[in-house]
Amino acid sequence: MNAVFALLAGLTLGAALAAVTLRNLVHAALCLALALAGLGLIYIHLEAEFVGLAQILVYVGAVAILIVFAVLLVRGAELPEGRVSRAPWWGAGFTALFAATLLWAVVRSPVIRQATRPAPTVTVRAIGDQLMRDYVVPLQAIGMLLTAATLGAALIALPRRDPNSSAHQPTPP
Amino acid sequence: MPSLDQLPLYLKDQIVALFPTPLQPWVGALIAIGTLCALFPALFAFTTVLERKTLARIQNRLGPNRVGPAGFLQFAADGIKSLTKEDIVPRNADRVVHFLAPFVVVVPPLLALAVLPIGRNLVALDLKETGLLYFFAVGASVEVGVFMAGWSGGNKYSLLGAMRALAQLISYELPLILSALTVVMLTGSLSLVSMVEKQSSVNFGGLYSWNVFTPWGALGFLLFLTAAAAEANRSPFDLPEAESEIIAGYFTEYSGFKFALFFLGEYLGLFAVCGLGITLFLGGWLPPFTWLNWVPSWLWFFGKLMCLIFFFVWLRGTLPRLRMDQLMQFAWQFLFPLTLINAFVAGVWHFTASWNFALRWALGAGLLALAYTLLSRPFTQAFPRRTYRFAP
Amino acid sequence: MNPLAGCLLLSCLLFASGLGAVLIRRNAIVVLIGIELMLNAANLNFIAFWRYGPNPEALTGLMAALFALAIAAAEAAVGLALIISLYRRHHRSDIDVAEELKG
Amino acid sequence: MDFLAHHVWLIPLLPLVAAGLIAVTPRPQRQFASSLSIGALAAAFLLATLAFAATLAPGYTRTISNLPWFTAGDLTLHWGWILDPISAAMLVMITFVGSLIFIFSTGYLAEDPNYTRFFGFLSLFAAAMLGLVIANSLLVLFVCWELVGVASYLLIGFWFTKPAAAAAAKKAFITTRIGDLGLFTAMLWLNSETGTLLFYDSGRGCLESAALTSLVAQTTVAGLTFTAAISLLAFWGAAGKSGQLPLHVWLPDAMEGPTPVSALIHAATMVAAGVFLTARLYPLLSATPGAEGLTFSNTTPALITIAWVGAATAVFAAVCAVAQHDLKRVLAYSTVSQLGLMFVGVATGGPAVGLVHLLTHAFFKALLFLGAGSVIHACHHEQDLRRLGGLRRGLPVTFAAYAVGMMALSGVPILFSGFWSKDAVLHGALAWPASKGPFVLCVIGAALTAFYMMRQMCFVFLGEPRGVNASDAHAHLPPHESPRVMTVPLVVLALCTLLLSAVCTPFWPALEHYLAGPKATPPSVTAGVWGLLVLSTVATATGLGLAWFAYRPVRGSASSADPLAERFPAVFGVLNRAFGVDALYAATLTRWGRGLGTAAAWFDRWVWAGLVDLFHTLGQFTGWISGRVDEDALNGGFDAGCEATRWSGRRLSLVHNGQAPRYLRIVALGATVFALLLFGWMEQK
Repeated sequence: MNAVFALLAGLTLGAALAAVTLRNLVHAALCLALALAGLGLIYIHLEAEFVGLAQILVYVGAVAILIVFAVLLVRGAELPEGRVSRAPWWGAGFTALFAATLLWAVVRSPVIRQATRPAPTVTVRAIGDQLMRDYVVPLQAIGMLLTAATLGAALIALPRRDPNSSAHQPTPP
Repeated sequence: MPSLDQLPLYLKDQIVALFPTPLQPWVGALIAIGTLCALFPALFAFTTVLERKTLARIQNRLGPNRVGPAGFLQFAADGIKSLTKEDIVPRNADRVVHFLAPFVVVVPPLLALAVLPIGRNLVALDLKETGLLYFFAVGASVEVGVFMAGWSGGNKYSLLGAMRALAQLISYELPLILSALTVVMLTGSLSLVSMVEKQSSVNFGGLYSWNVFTPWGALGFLLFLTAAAAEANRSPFDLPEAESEIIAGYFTEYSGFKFALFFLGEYLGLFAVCGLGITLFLGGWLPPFTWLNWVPSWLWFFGKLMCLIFFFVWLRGTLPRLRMDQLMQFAWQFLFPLTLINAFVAGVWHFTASWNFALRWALGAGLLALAYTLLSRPFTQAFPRRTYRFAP
Repeated sequence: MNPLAGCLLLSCLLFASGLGAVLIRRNAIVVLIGIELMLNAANLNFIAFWRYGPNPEALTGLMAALFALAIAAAEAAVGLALIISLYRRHHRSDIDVAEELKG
Repeated sequence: MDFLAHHVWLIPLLPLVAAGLIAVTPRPQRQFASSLSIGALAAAFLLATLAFAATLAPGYTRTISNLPWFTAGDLTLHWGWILDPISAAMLVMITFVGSLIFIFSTGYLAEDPNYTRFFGFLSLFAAAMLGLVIANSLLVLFVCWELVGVASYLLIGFWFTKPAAAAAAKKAFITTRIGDLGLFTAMLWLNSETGTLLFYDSGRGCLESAALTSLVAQTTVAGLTFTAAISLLAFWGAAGKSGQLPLHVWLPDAMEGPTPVSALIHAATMVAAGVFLTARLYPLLSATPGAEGLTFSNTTPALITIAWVGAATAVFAAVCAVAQHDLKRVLAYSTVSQLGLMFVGVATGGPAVGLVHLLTHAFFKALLFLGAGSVIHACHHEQDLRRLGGLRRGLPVTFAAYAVGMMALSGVPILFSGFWSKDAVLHGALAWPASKGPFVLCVIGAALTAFYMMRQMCFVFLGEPRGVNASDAHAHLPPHESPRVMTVPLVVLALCTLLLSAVCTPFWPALEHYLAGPKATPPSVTAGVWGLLVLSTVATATGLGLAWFAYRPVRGSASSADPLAERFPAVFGVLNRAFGVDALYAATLTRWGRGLGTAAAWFDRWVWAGLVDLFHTLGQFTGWISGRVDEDALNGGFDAGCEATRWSGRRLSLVHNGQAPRYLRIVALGATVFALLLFGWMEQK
């Protein structure tokens, strides 16, 4: 655990906590982007440059933008209702329980006491070879999934041609 | 005595050698950072004047002509003005985000410029595995800044401008990346340095084999330029800051130095994307012919950069602005499929390496011409040829 | 304690904060943000175990992380579309307005 | 051309692809559909010509290419293609005549709304028929055989809104299916005995001596060898397809289809498939036990049966044709009669003799049918002989072409190919050692053929206009010559009919020699040949003369009555109803079938239903008993149980309040418990 990692971890964790606690949804989304970018930097720090940069490209460039778009489309920058759900203490309790379980498991785990090995050298070419050879079926499946997700998202988000539910949008003359 | 070509590197080594050994890597990095942070903003200053004068020439006016010789010190006057102006933050604004946005817009292009090889052995950050991915990842961060600027102002127009900018950035990022991908495919590496080196083989007549001399490269360069114009919010894709519709777009609510920072960010983005185009397609710092090798390599890079910038200025002075739906239609129905087909043709080019050069060229060009004809049909049909009638 | 422990602890905390958002917050977008955080916490584990695990040459962790990245992107797109559709129907984006499955 | 010989499947592939494309073509794309199917068949014709040229090489026997299709247990089935003189000649004939008929159809069906579909069906038929002739496996042949049956069904019933057409299509399909049963049984038997369905497989095929030797060595009922029994079953199938007695009834009715269909399917190609099958299976048909276990002879029981059935059909159908009033029905009966003649040729003179007649007949019968189509088209779909007349003036081209076809069919000497090919059949029958009966019947048939053709000629083309053409009342237009697309195929076919005679004469029997293969001895011209030529000429002249005498046009008279019908009304009536075979079938087979059905229904209603009713009543009784027990004894306890379940369900459903947060909390709790269990278990280890 060195200083760079600690710095990045603090940044990431702080941004993540801000993302889930802030009242303003746009702030929350921006903090999420920051947290995920920090995570990308941690990946780079862990010698996974390719994944880290892909993480930044995908999350900061696409997902964060998507979320702020959604926030603006549902006019939810400021929360009109209460911030928390109907029974927050139950949720908090469960969260604490789960976090405690995980932390306990990590602390008791033998892997964190083993000696680490030097960083492997990974070329992008190796990643490409693996993707195109051993992982070609998952790759194709992911392609199908992304296509289906694109189409599905477009279909779900399309306004229904239903006169009853279109009170808030102008009806064509 | 070093050659003129390697002079910057020599100077850097000399300076670094003055410091104790443990500090040397840090000093080297600082020198590189400092050079980038000085060089490109200076180029920005020069470019603003150049752009104003060129536009004025196109529009039959004089342009800036009061400050300095032939008005060339106009940028200094502008800079002093923006520094001394009052920095206004609207009451409705989200102060934190409003303050952060200009920096989020300026820093990523500067970071992106670091991986561009501006001369032989002259690159601030040589990422051997992920250079191009780094460029795009950092470039994508600008979008967040644009949104922050547009949203934080609490102004309808700036929010509209931000939305337009985001839609446009996301839509044109795809053709931009896909047209760059062809070069990655043919180079087999994401390193920008090795992309330039790959183009340094010499053809007949001492001509360097720039990627733009191949069918996929020629079309890819054009597609890249189109997408780059959109990414840099340059005319005819400057809808996000269409002053006749939404004032200044997403930075309407900025004034003074922050406003200047947005301008700087835009131009740095333009430099970065033009530099990338040069690296990918125009042979980077390579001269066109071997017998021109005596000209320093960094001069070639900046010469090409100025040519491209001049091209964009010319474009701005010539073309009218598109409508939003036309913009989107163009991106998704024309550019995107054409870049995909271009990538396919690049693959064909790769696998026909053993063929006769002319035959290979004809095959690639024929495929692309066919795709172009088919894809452009809806557009030519939607906009029939106009006949102009002039007054006698 | 080795560097892996830091990664695992960070991942635990990220996951817990995501889970907290999902369980406590009411707004659907915040819930989605929480889900993204949880996914990324899992991704961090993939990377960490690849880096410090017994067999980094196999690239398994990297591959899993890349695929998880793509899946998370798809999930975000579909989730946001669902939220928008929910908003259209109920004019609110709270997660508890969708209760048609009440038993 | 070696490539084509091994890839002869390309020829049927072309029309098949065309059919597939037309199947997905929208109906208004008429031009596209017809051009596509004509183009595909014309291209197939070019390929077929090339393949034909390849077979002309001296010493050429056959090229086969087999490939396994699938394996089920011990059984491996093969695809296989064969290119030998028989299939090459058939390929050329089918593609050539087919192309002409396709072209003719564009004119004939120009106004039909289902034009596109028609060409799809035609292409499908052409593909199946071409596949049939190149099949080197009885299985492939059978598949194509059934496909041509389907195409024939679709095309006869093309005007399915007409009840007669729909009924005729059904009849044709069912009757040929009855025949196919025989072929199918033959196929199964052959496969179980020889283990292969390939005809030729370098010594292992079922038509090669090893298989035949083992087949002739075994006998079944009535002392028939296996070959004879299988051959008879196969001939049952061939008789169904080729309309031989007693399965001929469907063919005259099939004339309800469009005339180009009648020309292509029910005259030139499909009905000849039966003859082709006997020619293809000839080694099987003629195999008989001999000195070294196997010898070939043309007096096996199977061939004797075929010869007699063929000869009987030839005379029977010719007699029926004399008394038909419908233009196309006359030609249909004539086709049946000629097919009988071909069977006689195959059985007595060998496959080459039968096939020569098949080929010449294909040309002139297609010509006659297309001529009839042209007449029908010109006279606004009037087909009754008695209402047509004097058309030679309105339709000169059709008249000339029709006259060529008529003379070829009648057997007018020297110039017409029909004369020579028929003569070859008669020659074979005369030289047949088993019996002279078929020969005599064939000569009678020839005379009758000349008679009814002359009769038809007199009615349709000679004399004065009558019926629709004469009465001004509904003369929409005077009869007009058909458009160029219809007359040009007629002229081409007429020329072919004339030219083909050059290669069919006994003086230079090139076609027969080619078909018989290089090993056969060429037939020589003997004194007997001259005598036979004279005899057949006399028979033809007699037929023509009698018909002229009876039906010669009387100037100024436009009587629509048939002189023969007036003279012998009873006989004519019987003949007109084709000896009442249809009525006989209706009275016997159909009625028996219906009776069987009624009996089964009665049995069903009274015996089985009674049993069912009995059980039903028993069931009701036990139900009543158990119902009482239930109500009184069990229900109280059960009701209490139900109430408890409902109560707990109501409590439990509170968990399902439809709210995602609660579900998510439960999921989280479950995950926590699971994680605790998992880690606890790992700690234990």
